[in-house]
Amino acid sequence: MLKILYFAHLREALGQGDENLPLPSGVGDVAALRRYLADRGGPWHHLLTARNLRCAINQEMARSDSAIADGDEVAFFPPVTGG
Amino acid sequence: MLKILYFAHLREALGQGDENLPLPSGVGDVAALRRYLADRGGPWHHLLTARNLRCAINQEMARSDSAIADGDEVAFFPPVTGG
Amino acid sequence: MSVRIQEADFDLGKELAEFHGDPRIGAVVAFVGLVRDSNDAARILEMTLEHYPGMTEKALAAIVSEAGQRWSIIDALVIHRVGRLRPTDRIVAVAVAAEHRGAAFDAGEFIIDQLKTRAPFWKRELTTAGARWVEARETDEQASERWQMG
Amino acid sequence: MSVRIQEADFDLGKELAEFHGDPRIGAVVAFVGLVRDSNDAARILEMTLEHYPGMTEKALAAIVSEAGQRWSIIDALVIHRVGRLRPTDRIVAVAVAAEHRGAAFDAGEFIIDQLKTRAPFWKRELTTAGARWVEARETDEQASERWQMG
Repeated sequence: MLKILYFAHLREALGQGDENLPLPSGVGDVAALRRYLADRGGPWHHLLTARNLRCAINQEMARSDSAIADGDEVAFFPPVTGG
Repeated sequence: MLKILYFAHLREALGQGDENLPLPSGVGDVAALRRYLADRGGPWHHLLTARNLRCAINQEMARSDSAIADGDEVAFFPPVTGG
Repeated sequence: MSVRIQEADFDLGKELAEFHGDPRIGAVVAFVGLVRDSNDAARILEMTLEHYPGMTEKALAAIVSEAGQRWSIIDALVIHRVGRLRPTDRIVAVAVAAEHRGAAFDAGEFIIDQLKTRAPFWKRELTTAGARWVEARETDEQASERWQMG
Repeated sequence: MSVRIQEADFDLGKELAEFHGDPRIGAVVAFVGLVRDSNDAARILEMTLEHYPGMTEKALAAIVSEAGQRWSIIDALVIHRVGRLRPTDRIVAVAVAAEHRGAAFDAGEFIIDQLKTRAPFWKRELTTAGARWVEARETDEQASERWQMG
Protein backbone atom coordinates (compact mmCIF):
# COMPACT_ATOMS: atom_id res chain seq x y z
CA MET A 1 0.00 0.00 0.00
CA LEU A 2 1.18 3.56 -0.79
CA LYS A 3 0.14 6.60 1.19
CA ILE A 4 -0.18 9.51 -1.23
CA LEU A 5 -0.44 13.15 -0.11
CA TYR A 6 -1.41 16.25 -2.10
CA PHE A 7 -0.75 19.84 -1.00
CA ALA A 8 -1.73 23.42 -1.81
CA HIS A 9 -3.42 24.04 -5.19
CA LEU A 10 -3.00 20.39 -6.11
CA ARG A 11 -4.97 19.31 -3.03
CA GLU A 12 -7.68 21.83 -3.93
CA ALA A 13 -7.81 20.80 -7.59
CA LEU A 14 -8.08 17.09 -6.70
CA GLY A 15 -10.54 17.70 -3.89
CA GLN A 16 -8.55 15.47 -1.54
CA GLY A 17 -5.44 15.73 0.60
CA ASP A 18 -4.47 12.09 0.82
CA GLU A 19 -5.34 8.56 -0.19
CA ASN A 20 -4.17 5.01 0.32
CA LEU A 21 -3.44 3.13 -2.88
CA PRO A 22 -2.24 -0.44 -3.41
CA LEU A 23 1.04 -0.18 -5.32
CA PRO A 24 -0.10 -0.41 -8.97
CA SER A 25 1.65 -3.07 -10.99
CA GLY A 26 4.26 -1.64 -13.29
CA VAL A 27 4.73 1.51 -11.14
CA GLY A 28 8.35 1.57 -10.03
CA ASP A 29 9.24 5.23 -9.91
CA VAL A 30 7.79 8.73 -9.46
CA ALA A 31 7.26 9.34 -13.17
CA ALA A 32 5.26 6.12 -13.53
CA LEU A 33 3.10 6.95 -10.50
CA ARG A 34 2.36 10.40 -11.91
CA ARG A 35 1.24 8.88 -15.22
CA TYR A 36 -0.84 6.27 -13.43
CA LEU A 37 -2.67 8.91 -11.37
CA ALA A 38 -3.08 11.29 -14.32
CA ASP A 39 -4.74 8.47 -16.29
CA ARG A 40 -7.68 8.74 -13.90
CA GLY A 41 -8.64 11.72 -16.05
CA GLY A 42 -10.46 14.95 -15.13
CA PRO A 43 -8.66 16.96 -12.42
CA TRP A 44 -6.03 14.22 -12.12
CA HIS A 45 -4.51 15.56 -15.28
CA HIS A 46 -3.01 18.27 -13.06
CA LEU A 47 -0.42 15.72 -12.00
CA LEU A 48 1.08 15.89 -15.46
CA THR A 49 0.38 19.50 -16.39
CA ALA A 50 1.15 21.35 -13.14
CA ARG A 51 4.25 23.49 -13.59
CA ASN A 52 7.28 22.48 -11.52
CA LEU A 53 5.41 19.83 -9.55
CA ARG A 54 7.59 18.49 -6.74
CA CYS A 55 7.56 15.04 -5.19
CA ALA A 56 8.78 13.69 -1.86
CA ILE A 57 9.18 10.03 -0.92
CA ASN A 58 9.06 9.26 2.79
CA GLN A 59 9.41 13.00 3.45
CA GLU A 60 12.61 13.45 1.46
CA MET A 61 12.68 15.34 -1.83
CA ALA A 62 12.59 12.95 -4.78
CA ARG A 63 13.11 13.10 -8.55
CA SER A 64 11.17 11.68 -11.51
CA ASP A 65 13.35 8.57 -11.55
CA SER A 66 13.33 8.00 -7.77
CA ALA A 67 12.16 4.48 -6.96
CA ILE A 68 8.83 3.85 -5.24
CA ALA A 69 8.25 0.74 -3.15
CA ASP A 70 5.30 -0.71 -1.30
CA GLY A 71 4.77 1.06 2.05
CA ASP A 72 6.17 4.39 0.87
CA GLU A 73 4.64 7.77 1.71
CA VAL A 74 4.62 9.76 -1.53
CA ALA A 75 3.71 13.46 -1.64
CA PHE A 76 3.06 15.75 -4.62
CA PHE A 77 3.13 19.53 -4.24
CA PRO A 78 3.99 22.81 -5.96
CA PRO A 79 7.22 24.75 -5.23
CA VAL A 80 7.22 25.92 -1.63
CA THR A 81 6.33 29.48 -0.63
CA GLY A 82 6.78 29.75 3.14
CA GLY A 83 8.83 32.14 5.22
CA MET B 1 38.72 79.32 24.25
CA LEU B 2 38.93 75.68 23.23
CA LYS B 3 37.12 72.88 25.00
CA ILE B 4 39.35 69.80 24.92
CA LEU B 5 38.12 66.29 25.77
CA TYR B 6 40.10 63.09 26.41
CA PHE B 7 38.64 59.58 26.39
CA ALA B 8 39.46 56.03 27.41
CA HIS B 9 43.12 55.23 28.17
CA LEU B 10 44.12 58.76 27.24
CA ARG B 11 41.76 60.20 29.85
CA GLU B 12 43.20 57.79 32.41
CA ALA B 13 46.82 58.53 31.50
CA LEU B 14 46.26 62.29 31.68
CA GLY B 15 44.19 62.07 34.83
CA GLN B 16 41.54 64.36 33.37
CA GLY B 17 38.63 64.09 30.98
CA ASP B 18 38.38 67.67 29.77
CA GLU B 19 39.82 71.15 30.07
CA ASN B 20 39.23 74.64 28.79
CA LEU B 21 42.22 76.20 27.07
CA PRO B 22 42.62 79.65 25.48
CA LEU B 23 43.54 79.01 21.84
CA PRO B 24 47.37 79.01 21.98
CA SER B 25 48.99 81.39 19.52
CA GLY B 26 50.40 79.60 16.51
CA VAL B 27 48.03 76.62 16.90
CA GLY B 28 45.97 76.40 13.71
CA ASP B 29 45.41 72.72 13.21
CA VAL B 30 45.15 69.39 15.00
CA ALA B 31 48.83 68.50 14.59
CA ALA B 32 49.91 71.81 16.15
CA LEU B 33 47.53 71.39 19.10
CA ARG B 34 48.89 67.86 19.71
CA ARG B 35 52.43 69.17 19.78
CA TYR B 36 51.45 72.06 22.06
CA LEU B 37 49.80 69.71 24.56
CA ALA B 38 52.60 67.11 24.39
CA ASP B 39 55.10 69.85 25.22
CA ARG B 40 53.59 69.97 28.71
CA GLY B 41 55.74 66.89 29.32
CA GLY B 42 55.13 63.87 31.56
CA PRO B 43 51.94 61.98 30.70
CA TRP B 44 51.10 64.55 28.04
CA HIS B 45 53.64 62.88 25.84
CA HIS B 46 50.93 60.26 25.23
CA LEU B 47 49.37 62.74 22.81
CA LEU B 48 52.29 62.20 20.47
CA THR B 49 53.14 58.57 21.20
CA ALA B 50 49.72 56.94 21.46
CA ARG B 51 49.17 54.58 18.54
CA ASN B 52 46.42 55.57 16.09
CA LEU B 53 45.19 58.48 18.19
CA ARG B 54 42.00 59.92 16.73
CA CYS B 55 40.72 63.48 16.88
CA ALA B 56 37.29 65.02 16.47
CA ILE B 57 36.50 68.70 16.04
CA ASN B 58 33.02 69.78 17.09
CA GLN B 59 32.05 66.10 17.22
CA GLU B 60 33.08 65.30 13.66
CA MET B 61 36.10 63.14 12.88
CA ALA B 62 39.12 65.28 11.97
CA ARG B 63 42.58 64.77 10.49
CA SER B 64 46.03 66.06 11.44
CA ASP B 65 45.66 68.99 9.08
CA SER B 66 42.09 69.90 10.06
CA ALA B 67 41.85 73.55 11.09
CA ILE B 68 41.12 74.50 14.70
CA ALA B 69 39.46 77.82 15.57
CA ASP B 70 38.55 79.62 18.76
CA GLY B 71 35.40 78.14 20.32
CA ASP B 72 35.94 74.65 18.94
CA GLU B 73 35.33 71.47 20.90
CA VAL B 74 38.34 69.22 20.25
CA ALA B 75 38.45 65.58 21.39
CA PHE B 76 41.34 63.11 21.43
CA PHE B 77 40.72 59.38 21.77
CA PRO B 78 41.94 55.90 20.75
CA PRO B 79 40.27 53.84 18.02
CA VAL B 80 36.73 52.98 19.07
CA THR B 81 35.78 49.57 20.47
CA GLY B 82 32.02 49.58 21.07
CA GLY B 83 29.32 47.26 19.83
CA MET C 1 18.89 23.89 18.22
CA SER C 2 15.11 24.01 18.10
CA VAL C 3 12.48 24.00 15.35
CA ARG C 4 8.80 24.65 15.95
CA ILE C 5 5.70 24.88 13.80
CA GLN C 6 2.69 26.40 15.49
CA GLU C 7 -0.52 28.34 14.94
CA ALA C 8 0.11 30.64 17.88
CA ASP C 9 2.00 33.92 17.70
CA PHE C 10 5.40 34.20 19.42
CA ASP C 11 7.26 36.81 21.45
CA LEU C 12 10.76 37.19 20.03
CA GLY C 13 12.15 38.63 23.26
CA LYS C 14 10.97 35.58 25.22
CA GLU C 15 12.21 33.19 22.54
CA LEU C 16 15.68 34.73 22.56
CA ALA C 17 15.77 34.28 26.32
CA GLU C 18 16.39 30.62 25.46
CA PHE C 19 19.89 31.66 24.41
CA HIS C 20 20.41 33.87 27.42
CA GLY C 21 22.90 32.93 30.06
CA ASP C 22 25.43 31.15 27.84
CA PRO C 23 28.53 33.32 28.35
CA ARG C 24 30.15 32.12 25.12
CA ILE C 25 27.49 33.96 23.08
CA GLY C 26 28.67 37.33 21.77
CA ALA C 27 26.16 37.82 18.95
CA VAL C 28 22.53 36.99 18.27
CA VAL C 29 20.96 37.67 14.89
CA ALA C 30 17.22 37.32 14.52
CA PHE C 31 15.03 37.54 11.45
CA VAL C 32 11.26 37.98 11.65
CA GLY C 33 9.05 37.72 8.57
CA LEU C 34 5.68 39.46 8.65
CA VAL C 35 2.55 39.50 6.50
CA ARG C 36 2.56 42.58 4.28
CA ASP C 37 -0.68 44.19 3.16
CA SER C 38 0.22 44.07 -0.51
CA ASN C 39 1.94 41.64 -2.85
CA ASP C 40 2.30 41.95 -6.62
CA ALA C 41 0.02 44.99 -6.62
CA ALA C 42 -2.84 43.15 -4.90
CA ARG C 43 -4.20 44.12 -1.49
CA ILE C 44 -3.88 41.26 0.99
CA LEU C 45 -6.79 40.73 3.38
CA GLU C 46 -5.69 37.42 4.84
CA MET C 47 -3.23 34.60 4.30
CA THR C 48 -3.38 30.88 5.05
CA LEU C 49 -0.21 28.88 5.60
CA GLU C 50 -0.31 25.15 4.86
CA HIS C 51 2.51 22.72 5.61
CA TYR C 52 3.44 19.04 5.36
CA PRO C 53 3.45 17.80 8.96
CA GLY C 54 6.49 15.64 9.56
CA MET C 55 8.44 16.58 6.47
CA THR C 56 8.45 20.29 7.32
CA GLU C 57 10.05 19.68 10.71
CA LYS C 58 12.63 17.37 9.13
CA ALA C 59 13.46 19.87 6.38
CA LEU C 60 13.91 22.70 8.91
CA ALA C 61 16.07 20.54 11.18
CA ALA C 62 18.23 19.59 8.17
CA ILE C 63 18.69 23.27 7.20
CA VAL C 64 19.64 24.26 10.76
CA SER C 65 22.05 21.34 10.99
CA GLU C 66 23.66 22.34 7.69
CA ALA C 67 24.08 25.90 9.01
CA GLY C 68 25.80 24.44 12.07
CA GLN C 69 28.24 22.59 9.84
CA ARG C 70 29.05 25.63 7.72
CA TRP C 71 29.44 28.24 10.45
CA SER C 72 30.62 28.30 14.02
CA ILE C 73 27.30 28.82 15.79
CA ILE C 74 26.27 28.02 19.34
CA ASP C 75 22.50 27.75 19.05
CA ALA C 76 19.68 28.35 16.57
CA LEU C 77 15.93 28.60 16.62
CA VAL C 78 13.28 28.47 13.90
CA ILE C 79 9.59 29.12 14.55
CA HIS C 80 7.13 29.06 11.66
CA ARG C 81 3.44 29.75 12.03
CA VAL C 82 0.69 27.97 10.06
CA GLY C 83 -3.02 28.66 9.67
CA ARG C 84 -4.71 32.01 9.10
CA LEU C 85 -2.68 35.19 9.35
CA ARG C 86 -3.43 38.86 8.67
CA PRO C 87 -1.25 41.78 7.57
CA THR C 88 1.27 42.81 10.29
CA ASP C 89 1.12 39.28 11.80
CA ARG C 90 4.44 37.50 12.36
CA ILE C 91 4.96 34.47 10.08
CA VAL C 92 8.42 33.19 10.89
CA ALA C 93 11.37 33.78 13.20
CA VAL C 94 14.92 32.59 12.65
CA ALA C 95 17.50 33.31 15.34
CA VAL C 96 21.13 32.31 15.56
CA ALA C 97 23.53 32.70 18.49
CA ALA C 98 27.28 32.64 17.92
CA GLU C 99 30.52 33.87 19.41
CA HIS C 100 30.97 36.39 16.61
CA ARG C 101 28.55 38.41 14.55
CA GLY C 102 29.76 37.37 11.08
CA ALA C 103 28.74 33.74 11.61
CA ALA C 104 25.43 34.76 13.18
CA PHE C 105 24.49 37.00 10.23
CA ASP C 106 25.56 34.47 7.59
CA ALA C 107 23.91 31.47 9.25
CA GLY C 108 20.69 33.44 9.88
CA GLU C 109 20.42 34.57 6.26
CA PHE C 110 21.31 31.07 5.04
CA ILE C 111 18.55 29.48 7.13
CA ILE C 112 15.80 31.83 5.95
CA ASP C 113 16.99 31.63 2.31
CA GLN C 114 16.99 27.83 2.42
CA LEU C 115 13.67 27.70 4.28
CA LYS C 116 12.07 29.69 1.45
CA THR C 117 12.95 27.04 -1.13
CA ARG C 118 13.31 23.77 0.81
CA ALA C 119 10.77 23.74 3.64
CA PRO C 120 7.29 22.55 2.58
CA PHE C 121 5.05 25.50 3.36
CA TRP C 122 2.51 27.00 0.98
CA LYS C 123 0.83 30.39 1.20
CA ARG C 124 -2.69 31.08 0.01
CA GLU C 125 -3.59 34.76 -0.15
CA LEU C 126 -7.04 36.24 0.10
CA THR C 127 -6.87 39.52 -1.81
CA THR C 128 -9.49 42.08 -2.77
CA ALA C 129 -9.43 40.37 -6.20
CA GLY C 130 -10.05 36.89 -4.78
CA ALA C 131 -8.03 33.98 -3.39
CA ARG C 132 -4.80 32.71 -4.95
CA TRP C 133 -1.93 30.39 -4.12
CA VAL C 134 1.30 32.35 -3.96
CA GLU C 135 3.75 31.37 -6.70
CA ALA C 136 7.34 30.59 -5.87
CA ARG C 137 9.68 33.50 -6.58
CA GLU C 138 12.64 33.32 -8.87
CA THR C 139 14.47 35.68 -6.48
CA ASP C 140 14.03 33.21 -3.63
CA GLU C 141 15.48 30.46 -5.78
CA GLN C 142 18.47 32.70 -6.54
CA ALA C 143 18.91 33.67 -2.88
CA SER C 144 18.97 30.00 -1.96
CA GLU C 145 21.34 28.98 -4.72
CA ARG C 146 23.99 31.59 -4.03
CA TRP C 147 24.94 29.66 -0.88
CA GLN C 148 26.16 26.81 -3.06
CA MET C 149 29.04 28.97 -4.16
CA GLY C 150 29.94 30.17 -0.65
CA MET D 1 14.63 55.90 12.94
CA SER D 2 15.77 56.02 16.53
CA VAL D 3 19.11 55.96 18.34
CA ARG D 4 19.49 55.58 22.09
CA ILE D 5 22.37 55.38 24.53
CA GLN D 6 21.46 54.18 27.99
CA GLU D 7 22.73 52.41 31.07
CA ALA D 8 19.59 50.32 31.44
CA ASP D 9 19.04 46.94 29.84
CA PHE D 10 16.48 46.61 27.06
CA ASP D 11 13.86 44.04 26.01
CA LEU D 12 14.27 43.33 22.30
CA GLY D 13 10.69 42.08 21.92
CA LYS D 14 9.32 45.32 23.32
CA GLU D 15 11.72 47.42 21.26
CA LEU D 16 10.67 45.70 18.04
CA ALA D 17 7.05 46.44 18.91
CA GLU D 18 7.95 49.97 17.77
CA PHE D 19 7.95 48.63 14.21
CA HIS D 20 4.77 46.63 14.70
CA GLY D 21 1.63 47.62 12.91
CA ASP D 22 3.19 49.06 9.76
CA PRO D 23 1.72 46.76 7.09
CA ARG D 24 4.48 47.58 4.58
CA ILE D 25 7.04 45.75 6.75
CA GLY D 26 7.77 42.22 5.54
CA ALA D 27 11.12 41.67 7.25
CA VAL D 28 12.80 42.66 10.49
CA VAL D 29 16.43 41.81 11.17
CA ALA D 30 17.81 42.36 14.66
CA PHE D 31 21.33 42.02 15.97
CA VAL D 32 22.13 41.84 19.68
CA GLY D 33 25.71 41.99 20.95
CA LEU D 34 26.41 40.47 24.36
CA VAL D 35 29.33 40.43 26.82
CA ARG D 36 31.26 37.17 26.47
CA ASP D 37 33.10 35.68 29.42
CA SER D 38 36.39 35.46 27.56
CA ASN D 39 38.34 37.58 25.11
CA ASP D 40 41.84 36.93 23.76
CA ALA D 41 42.25 34.05 26.22
CA ALA D 42 41.49 36.21 29.27
CA ARG D 43 38.52 35.58 31.55
CA ILE D 44 36.23 38.62 31.66
CA LEU D 45 34.75 39.52 35.04
CA GLU D 46 33.26 42.86 34.11
CA MET D 47 33.31 45.46 31.38
CA THR D 48 32.85 49.24 31.41
CA LEU D 49 31.57 51.09 28.35
CA GLU D 50 32.57 54.74 27.95
CA HIS D 51 31.23 57.04 25.23
CA TYR D 52 31.44 60.61 23.98
CA PRO D 53 28.06 62.15 24.81
CA GLY D 54 26.81 64.16 21.88
CA MET D 55 29.20 62.85 19.26
CA THR D 56 28.16 59.23 19.78
CA GLU D 57 24.51 60.02 19.09
CA LYS D 58 25.48 62.04 16.01
CA ALA D 59 27.73 59.26 14.68
CA LEU D 60 25.00 56.64 15.15
CA ALA D 61 22.37 58.84 13.50
CA ALA D 62 24.74 59.40 10.56
CA ILE D 63 25.33 55.65 10.15
CA VAL D 64 21.59 54.89 10.26
CA SER D 65 20.90 57.65 7.78
CA GLU D 66 23.58 56.30 5.43
CA ALA D 67 21.98 52.83 5.66
CA GLY D 68 18.67 54.44 4.70
CA GLN D 69 20.27 55.94 1.62
CA ARG D 70 21.90 52.70 0.52
CA TRP D 71 19.01 50.31 1.10
CA SER D 72 15.24 50.46 0.91
CA ILE D 73 14.41 50.30 4.59
CA ILE D 74 11.33 51.44 6.46
CA ASP D 75 12.64 51.91 9.98
CA ALA D 76 15.73 51.30 12.08
CA LEU D 77 16.68 51.28 15.73
CA VAL D 78 20.02 51.35 17.55
CA ILE D 79 20.34 50.98 21.33
CA HIS D 80 23.78 50.96 22.93
CA ARG D 81 24.38 50.53 26.63
CA VAL D 82 27.12 52.31 28.60
CA GLY D 83 28.43 51.81 32.12
CA ARG D 84 29.26 48.54 33.87
CA LEU D 85 28.27 45.26 32.24
CA ARG D 86 28.89 41.62 33.08
CA PRO D 87 29.17 38.47 30.93
CA THR D 88 25.81 37.52 29.32
CA ASP D 89 24.63 41.17 29.56
CA ARG D 90 23.32 42.77 26.38
CA ILE D 91 25.55 45.58 25.05
CA VAL D 92 23.92 46.72 21.82
CA ALA D 93 20.88 46.13 19.64
CA VAL D 94 20.54 47.05 15.98
CA ALA D 95 17.21 46.40 14.28
CA VAL D 96 16.07 47.19 10.75
CA ALA D 97 12.58 46.88 9.25
CA ALA D 98 12.12 46.66 5.48
CA GLU D 99 9.75 45.36 2.86
CA HIS D 100 12.17 42.59 1.89
CA ARG D 101 14.69 40.58 3.85
CA GLY D 102 17.74 41.27 1.69
CA ALA D 103 17.74 44.97 2.52
CA ALA D 104 17.06 44.29 6.20
CA PHE D 105 20.01 41.87 6.49
CA ASP D 106 22.41 44.10 4.57
CA ALA D 107 21.45 47.33 6.35
CA GLY D 108 21.58 45.62 9.76
CA GLU D 109 25.05 44.22 9.17
CA PHE D 110 26.21 47.54 7.70
CA ILE D 111 25.04 49.47 10.78
CA ILE D 112 26.78 47.21 13.30
CA ASP D 113 29.95 47.03 11.19
CA GLN D 114 30.09 50.81 10.91
CA LEU D 115 29.21 51.29 14.58
CA LYS D 116 32.23 49.18 15.54
CA THR D 117 34.63 51.55 13.79
CA ARG D 118 32.88 54.93 13.69
CA ALA D 119 30.84 55.36 16.88
CA PRO D 120 32.88 56.68 19.83
CA PHE D 121 32.53 53.94 22.45
CA TRP D 122 35.41 52.40 24.37
CA LYS D 123 35.45 49.17 26.32
CA ARG D 124 37.50 48.58 29.44
CA GLU D 125 37.66 44.98 30.56
CA LEU D 126 38.27 43.74 34.06
CA THR D 127 39.84 40.30 33.65
CA THR D 128 41.30 37.83 36.12
CA ALA D 129 44.69 39.26 35.03
CA GLY D 130 43.71 42.88 35.73
CA ALA D 131 42.02 45.75 33.91
CA ARG D 132 42.72 46.70 30.30
CA TRP D 133 41.29 48.89 27.56
CA VAL D 134 40.14 46.77 24.65
CA GLU D 135 42.20 47.35 21.51
CA ALA D 136 40.47 47.97 18.20
CA ARG D 137 40.34 44.87 16.01
CA GLU D 138 41.77 44.67 12.55
CA THR D 139 38.83 42.41 11.61
CA ASP D 140 36.37 45.16 12.58
CA GLU D 141 38.23 47.61 10.39
CA GLN D 142 38.01 45.16 7.50
CA ALA D 143 34.32 44.45 8.13
CA SER D 144 33.65 48.18 8.01
CA GLU D 145 35.72 48.83 4.93
CA ARG D 146 34.17 46.11 2.77
CA TRP D 147 31.02 48.24 2.54
CA GLN D 148 32.98 50.84 0.56
CA MET D 149 33.10 48.44 -2.34
CA GLY D 150 29.39 47.51 -2.19
